[in-house]
Amino acid sequence: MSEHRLPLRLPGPLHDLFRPPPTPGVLGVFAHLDATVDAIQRLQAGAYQSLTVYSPVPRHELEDVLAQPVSPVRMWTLIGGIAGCAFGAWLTLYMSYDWPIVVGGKPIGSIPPYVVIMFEMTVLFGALSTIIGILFNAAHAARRLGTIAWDPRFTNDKFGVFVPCGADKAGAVEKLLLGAGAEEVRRA
Amino acid sequence: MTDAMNRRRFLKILGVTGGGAAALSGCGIGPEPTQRLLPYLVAPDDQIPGVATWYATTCRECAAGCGLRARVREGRAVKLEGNPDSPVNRGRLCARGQAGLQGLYNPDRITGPRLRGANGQLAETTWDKAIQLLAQKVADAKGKGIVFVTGHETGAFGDLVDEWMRAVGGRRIAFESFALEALREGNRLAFGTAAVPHYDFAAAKYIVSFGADFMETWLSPVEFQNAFTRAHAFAAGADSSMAKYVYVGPRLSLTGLSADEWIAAAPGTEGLLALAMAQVIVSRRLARSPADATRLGPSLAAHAPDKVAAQIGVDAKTIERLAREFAASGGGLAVAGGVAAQAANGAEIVAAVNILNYVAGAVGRTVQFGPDLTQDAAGSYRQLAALRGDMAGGKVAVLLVHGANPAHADAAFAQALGKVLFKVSFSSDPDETARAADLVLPDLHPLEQWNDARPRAGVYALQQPVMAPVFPGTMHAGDAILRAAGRTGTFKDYLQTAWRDVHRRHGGGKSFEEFWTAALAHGGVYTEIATRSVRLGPGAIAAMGEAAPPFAEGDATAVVFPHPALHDGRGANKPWLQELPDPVSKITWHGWAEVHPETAGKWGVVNGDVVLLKSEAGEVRAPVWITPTVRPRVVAVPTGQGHVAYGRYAAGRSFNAFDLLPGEPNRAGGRTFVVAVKVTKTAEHVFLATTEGNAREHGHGIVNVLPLAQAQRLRPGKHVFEAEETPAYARGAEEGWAEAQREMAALGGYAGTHPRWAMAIDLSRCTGCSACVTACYAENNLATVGEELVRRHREMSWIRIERYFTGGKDGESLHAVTTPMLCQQCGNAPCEPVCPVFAAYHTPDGLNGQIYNRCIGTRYCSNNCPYKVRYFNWFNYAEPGGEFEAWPEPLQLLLNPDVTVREKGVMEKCTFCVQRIRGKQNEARLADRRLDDAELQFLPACAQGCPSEAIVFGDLNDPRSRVRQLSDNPRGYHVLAGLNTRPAIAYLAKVTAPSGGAA
Amino acid sequence: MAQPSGRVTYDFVTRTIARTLGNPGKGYFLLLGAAVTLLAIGIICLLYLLRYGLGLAGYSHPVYWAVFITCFVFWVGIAHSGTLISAILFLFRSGWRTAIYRTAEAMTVFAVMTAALFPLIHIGRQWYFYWTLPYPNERGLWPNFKSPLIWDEFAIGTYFTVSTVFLILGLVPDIAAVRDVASGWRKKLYQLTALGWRGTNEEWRHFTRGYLYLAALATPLVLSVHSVVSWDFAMAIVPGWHATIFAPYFVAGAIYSGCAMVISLLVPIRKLFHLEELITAHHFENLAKLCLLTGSIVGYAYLCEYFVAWFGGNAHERAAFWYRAFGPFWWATWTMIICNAFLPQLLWFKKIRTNITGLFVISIFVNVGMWFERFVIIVVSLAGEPFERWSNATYNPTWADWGIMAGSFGWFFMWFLLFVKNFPAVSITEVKEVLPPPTKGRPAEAHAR
Amino acid sequence: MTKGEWCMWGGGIAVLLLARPVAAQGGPAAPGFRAPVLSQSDTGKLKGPRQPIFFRHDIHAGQDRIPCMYCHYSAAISSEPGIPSVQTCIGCHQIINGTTDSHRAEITKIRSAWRDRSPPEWIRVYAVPDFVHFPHMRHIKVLGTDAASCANCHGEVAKQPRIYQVATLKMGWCVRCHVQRKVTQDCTACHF
Repeated sequence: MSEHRLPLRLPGPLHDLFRPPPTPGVLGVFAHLDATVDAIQRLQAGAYQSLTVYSPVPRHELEDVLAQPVSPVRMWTLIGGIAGCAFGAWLTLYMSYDWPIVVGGKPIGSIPPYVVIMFEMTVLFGALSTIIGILFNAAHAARRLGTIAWDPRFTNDKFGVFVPCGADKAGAVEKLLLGAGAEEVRRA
Repeated sequence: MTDAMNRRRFLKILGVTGGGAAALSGCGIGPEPTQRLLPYLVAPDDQIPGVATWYATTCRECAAGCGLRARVREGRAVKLEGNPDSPVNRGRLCARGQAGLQGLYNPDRITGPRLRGANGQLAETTWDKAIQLLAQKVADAKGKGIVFVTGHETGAFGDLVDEWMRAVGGRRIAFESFALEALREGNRLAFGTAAVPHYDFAAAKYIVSFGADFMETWLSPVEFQNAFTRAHAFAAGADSSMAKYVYVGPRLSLTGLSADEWIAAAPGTEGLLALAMAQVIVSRRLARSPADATRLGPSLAAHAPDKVAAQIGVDAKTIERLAREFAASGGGLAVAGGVAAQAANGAEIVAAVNILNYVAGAVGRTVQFGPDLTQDAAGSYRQLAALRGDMAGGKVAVLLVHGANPAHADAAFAQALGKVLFKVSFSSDPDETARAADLVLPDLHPLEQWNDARPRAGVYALQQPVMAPVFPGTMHAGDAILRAAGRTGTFKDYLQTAWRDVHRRHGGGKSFEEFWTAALAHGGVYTEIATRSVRLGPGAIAAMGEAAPPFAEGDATAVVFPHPALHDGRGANKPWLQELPDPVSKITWHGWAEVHPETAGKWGVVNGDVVLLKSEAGEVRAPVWITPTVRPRVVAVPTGQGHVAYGRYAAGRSFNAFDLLPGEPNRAGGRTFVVAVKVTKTAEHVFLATTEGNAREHGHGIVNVLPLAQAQRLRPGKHVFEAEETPAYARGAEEGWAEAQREMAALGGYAGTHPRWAMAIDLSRCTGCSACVTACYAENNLATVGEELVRRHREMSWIRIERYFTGGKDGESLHAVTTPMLCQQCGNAPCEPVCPVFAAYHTPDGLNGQIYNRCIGTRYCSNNCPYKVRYFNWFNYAEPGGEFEAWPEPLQLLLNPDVTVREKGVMEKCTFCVQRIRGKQNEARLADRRLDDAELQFLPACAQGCPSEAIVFGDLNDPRSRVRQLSDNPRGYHVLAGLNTRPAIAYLAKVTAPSGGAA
Repeated sequence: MAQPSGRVTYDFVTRTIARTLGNPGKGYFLLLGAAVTLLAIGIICLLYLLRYGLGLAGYSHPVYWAVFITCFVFWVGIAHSGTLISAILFLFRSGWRTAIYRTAEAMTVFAVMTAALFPLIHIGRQWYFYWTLPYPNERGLWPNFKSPLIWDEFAIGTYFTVSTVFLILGLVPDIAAVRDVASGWRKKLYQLTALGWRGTNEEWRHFTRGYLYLAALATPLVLSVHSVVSWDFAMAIVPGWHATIFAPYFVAGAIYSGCAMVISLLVPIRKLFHLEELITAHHFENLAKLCLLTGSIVGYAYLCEYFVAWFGGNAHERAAFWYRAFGPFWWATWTMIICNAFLPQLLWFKKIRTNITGLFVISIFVNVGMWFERFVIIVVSLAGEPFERWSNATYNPTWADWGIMAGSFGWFFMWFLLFVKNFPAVSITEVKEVLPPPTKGRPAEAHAR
Repeated sequence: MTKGEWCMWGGGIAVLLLARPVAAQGGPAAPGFRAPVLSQSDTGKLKGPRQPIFFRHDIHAGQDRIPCMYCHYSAAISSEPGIPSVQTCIGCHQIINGTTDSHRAEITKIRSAWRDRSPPEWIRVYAVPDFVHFPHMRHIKVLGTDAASCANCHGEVAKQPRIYQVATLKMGWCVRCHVQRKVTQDCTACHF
């Protein structure tokens, strides 16, 4: 299933990086949130690692059960913001003293008006680095996960759990997922 | 235009390199066009490219004969200034004089001789043919009536015409629309001499003007204004006094604006007032009158104040007070003219005023016969009326007209023109008379020709061409006449021959060549003439009996007055003058009718409503301008507009006030300009293009006025108006500011010491004449925008004259204060920090720089300017052929090459004439010397031109500079000082002499 | 909280919203045609303006800023409610925002795009607009960072960038949702714009966190932007401009006008796209309350201005406000006061708050009133010129002013209409978020169609 | 350039190859520099616009060492450098005929310009926009009047057979020099 993918052909090395051969495993499709949570708990109990959970909306139940660390995007925001503020200060002060021109009897490097620029630059750089942070982290995660099974219903109303596993364990996983209430299981 | 007159060709004629006015070119997109350099064939020894040459000549815009200096760059005259050597104007120049350039480069000038063809149209012809035809027609007409009408000619040209007319059996008459016949007649009545004396305003201690508009149109406005301010301006100190100035007349004119007291006498009764004052002086023995004055006593008794007060409309007490003040001053000067002298009884009014002067002992002191003005050269209306009769009767076969436009001033004359077989016009402007002519022989502009003028006895003003003719197809009328008369030589030879006579008398031992060269350099020869005494003539007493107006003040009396800028209409095709707001009404590009608010209420009219004024002679439709500066039931209308020809700026504009005037001369032989009219409101409405916003300044500190007594108490160092400058809570901010200034003074271009350019404007001297405005237009390439855009207040005038009224309510007397408002070059300029691209910034020498080529036109600076002195280029006024083109070919030749012509979308404003400052700095640097205060005082164009010397420029950081001294004057104040803008312009409060009974 | 009816399930939400993206009908093309026509009129007027100069507009001395800057502030103001609803209410966890925030946010982006045109149009030499940017150049000149116009440039630029990425970020999961139910060329479009979104736990983890920080950044930004716009005026010395209350006053006014505009836009959209079940009277009531609050702040600010002008005793200030209320522009002032301060007081009544037609009418009045507020502040303050009495002038806008203003509406609505027909105008994900999730006890199928 | 002119040029080249410099015929010998002999193909490669008369600065200023100020007489006193009048050219070229055909051909042009009273229209090489007011005299006052001073902006004119624009004349170029020499950087020094 590759419908979610950008309809682009990536050049060679990137293709290898982002579109590796499919990861073997089992995909369970759930209609109910509580069943999904239940399945995840059972899988975790069975020591299955690197689960991928699909959901149409972000749900705190899923976050809770997965117990993921806080996204590093916040560091991107912070660093971007500080860099922006510094850039704003540099921009205004450097450009003022580079060719000093007096206006209205005010000091050449007049901080109060420059605060506005510094503030705007803080927000601009912070926001842009946040976006880049999201893109980078999501892309990074996607690369780590490799090519895994997916179903277009996941963006509508179904939940999904993908368990990477070899063919040997696939049967057990299928059974476990069906037991938790999966509507459908599929091997990849 | 038929002649392909373009700049290239012009330059070729002169053999000029480079040059041309600097323009802020296009939108800066695309490659620059390839420029060509055209070298001189022979380098002229008096012209260096890039360096201005000055030529002295004489102004011919009116009869005053002011000396001119024309600034010539690369062969073209780009600026006119007063000639400091001339005793007439002492280096000063009025708006009309400044605008002479626009006559020179007028795009509507006739470029070559024209002959009326078989189809009735004027067609081009050659000079040879034209002169041959002229000579033949004149020869044919011998005995059938040949008349040459000239303007006010006082020099060699007039003599030449007279000689020619004598030779061919014709006659010359001079025609001036405002010839002041009554003045001559009144002097004849009173003193038995028709001479017009010299009025010594400067020496006067009390001035009463009976309608004489001596600062605008009367005799010698620049000279009189300059002298007047010497007497009237407040100097300083306790013992300082100033001449009180009273204006008498039904309408407060520009000249009246400066008055300490305005006596709105009923039109035509000015003479009664003068006689009543004389009666008081004689009967109370207030002055040492000449012995023969006593015989006036019995006749004067009939004019005692209480007997005539009601007729004049001024109460007897006031008359008595005026008489006492006049006599007590010990240097009274009463002048009569303008509206007063143009009433039907004008001559008697003048005679009455002469009597007042006489009994007060002013004749011989402030009224000096001897250095008489050559007003007799102005002719009289009686002569014109007689000519008109001859023409209508078929008694004139050939009529030649030069320097006059009677067809505009006299509708009957225009009709009678049709009866003349052959009409020749020497006008280079397509005026009404030229349009009716059969042969047009366009004269050179006065700036292109040789001539001379003798404006008053002892003054021989020389006129020399300052440049080659703009239109090579034009010819000096003198040359044309010499050729037509079959004489050899040029007019220059004729002139030199005439000047050999001057050389004989005033040569001072020099050879003629030396004498001539010196005269050219100084603009003429100036000699002193002794005064002579006059005695009361036999007509004086008889005249007193006729002083009362021959008419009763009717429902409405129309007073027709000459427009201060357009005069009788001769300035109408000069956009500078059209766009110059009338100093009183502030209306541009249009005529108006002044109506008192009370009268307007009665008639149910508002500003701009068109009323139909109907006199016995004709009618005009004039939009109403409601103003307290006119007496109730008087409606004042200016001449100047209503041309049917004369060029693109003049034709079809507004109404011709001459239409109201009777065609018959009055007793004095002059024309009557005060007529009874019927007023009818029409449905029409005109949106007046006025620059007036709010006529009252509501105590906002824009103008300040001090009564004389208070001004005399001022001590140096005490600034009466400075109380609000820095409030206590702002002290901290002040210190921070000062600290920042010290820091900046060490940075970049700001390091080191610099001058701080500044100005001081003495409102005691400013009369509101607006000469500075036109001077600025000329110097700084200001665009004229036309009536439609002035209605949207888009005029570009960097300096404007604001005319505020004070008083006039609740029985207070009405006063006017005029103030020039221009960029204040603030030290703490609000306009600067808001510009996003540093187009507005502070220069090290304290100017508010405005860099046109950096400006992107956000207009934020103007919003933040509390003085509202920034002007925006809404359109591309320099676009050739554009709808709003301000300088149609060849008018663009007057552009100052030192000043960038701004393109559309750019903000501009007063720069303190930074190009002149830089020019002076360059000059000083080349000579390794420092700038001297004396050469800076009147550096900017406005200061240079100001006839009252009200504007002084200089370096505020120089403790000895005049501007510094004036800025420290206790009368000094900054406009809107409370905003902490720290302007570089200090205004000195106006001082008024007491107007009530408190004298 | 939103109260969706029982039949509103995840699937219903996806289908309802995806349905709005179907092929448009005649009505849509009529509207789009009208918008493009207006835009064409604006462009023609603009071309004339560029050719002949700004003089074609109604400017007079000293009214050097007029309809164009009025429109600029008006559109910037409109742009404010979008980010307020999407960011501030997000931080405050107001659930009711979910159904309307996308429209508001799109409105923000397009309003900023519209607003940003005006400073470019109104400058005298439009072709040199880039001189205000701090780019290294041969002349070695930089812009003047002390000028509020440069602050404006930075604020508007930042606001446009941030609100655009905010809009796009929120759109990604929704586009993925419609991608997976769409077909044809739209599917291609959505495949491209969904950036490969799958809804994995990793994606959600970064997305939600990033979204939160963006909201946190956008919140002070939205306050700063209109503050900066207000400083264009407040930093000047013109009486009627130079006031310390301008920043909060303008921000409140901006949100006020923005909310009114959201109502004006949502009412027809809801009707046209049959979204009555997703956007309910409850949403409108909340918007109305926001209007009431900000409208009252604006009314209070009006009061303050006059009070301070009188109480401060500054002659210039008094003259300015006297002129404003009783001068030749009294009609503009009173239109503004009635539309902005008095009319919204009707919203105290719940009947009116929940009457959608009534709300729509009031919102239009508020839009008109807010336009006049800017007109009064800008034009009337300048025309009254209380410092230099002589420069007192009048002002009459011309066809160029009106044409370009009409063009701006065309420009805005063109983009808005294109957006609502091609991208989910209601957030699919966030509407789902506030729904009870399908659980075994409450299976979705039981309620589905 | 017309066909006839090409022929004339072609003819001139052969003579030019054999020609001796004018200065060598008398007067102060020019030490060092000797203007190159230019062939037809060389003129095509020369930088700068083609002028109505192929006036060689390298011969006049370089080889003959005529001071700049001899012709550009007003540069030290005016903002304009002064383009020499035709009279200035004729002053010398009444006597000096040129040594080669090509020189003579050019000198004939200036003589006929004088005779016909139609000065040649030079193509302007150094131009600043109209909103820049460049005072030549202030710069010469500081730098001096010798060729080396002029070279600051105009390059080594004495070695340029045809004048071409050496400096950019853009604002940054002006400002850099002003900053280096610590002279005014005020905008209104040039823009008003």
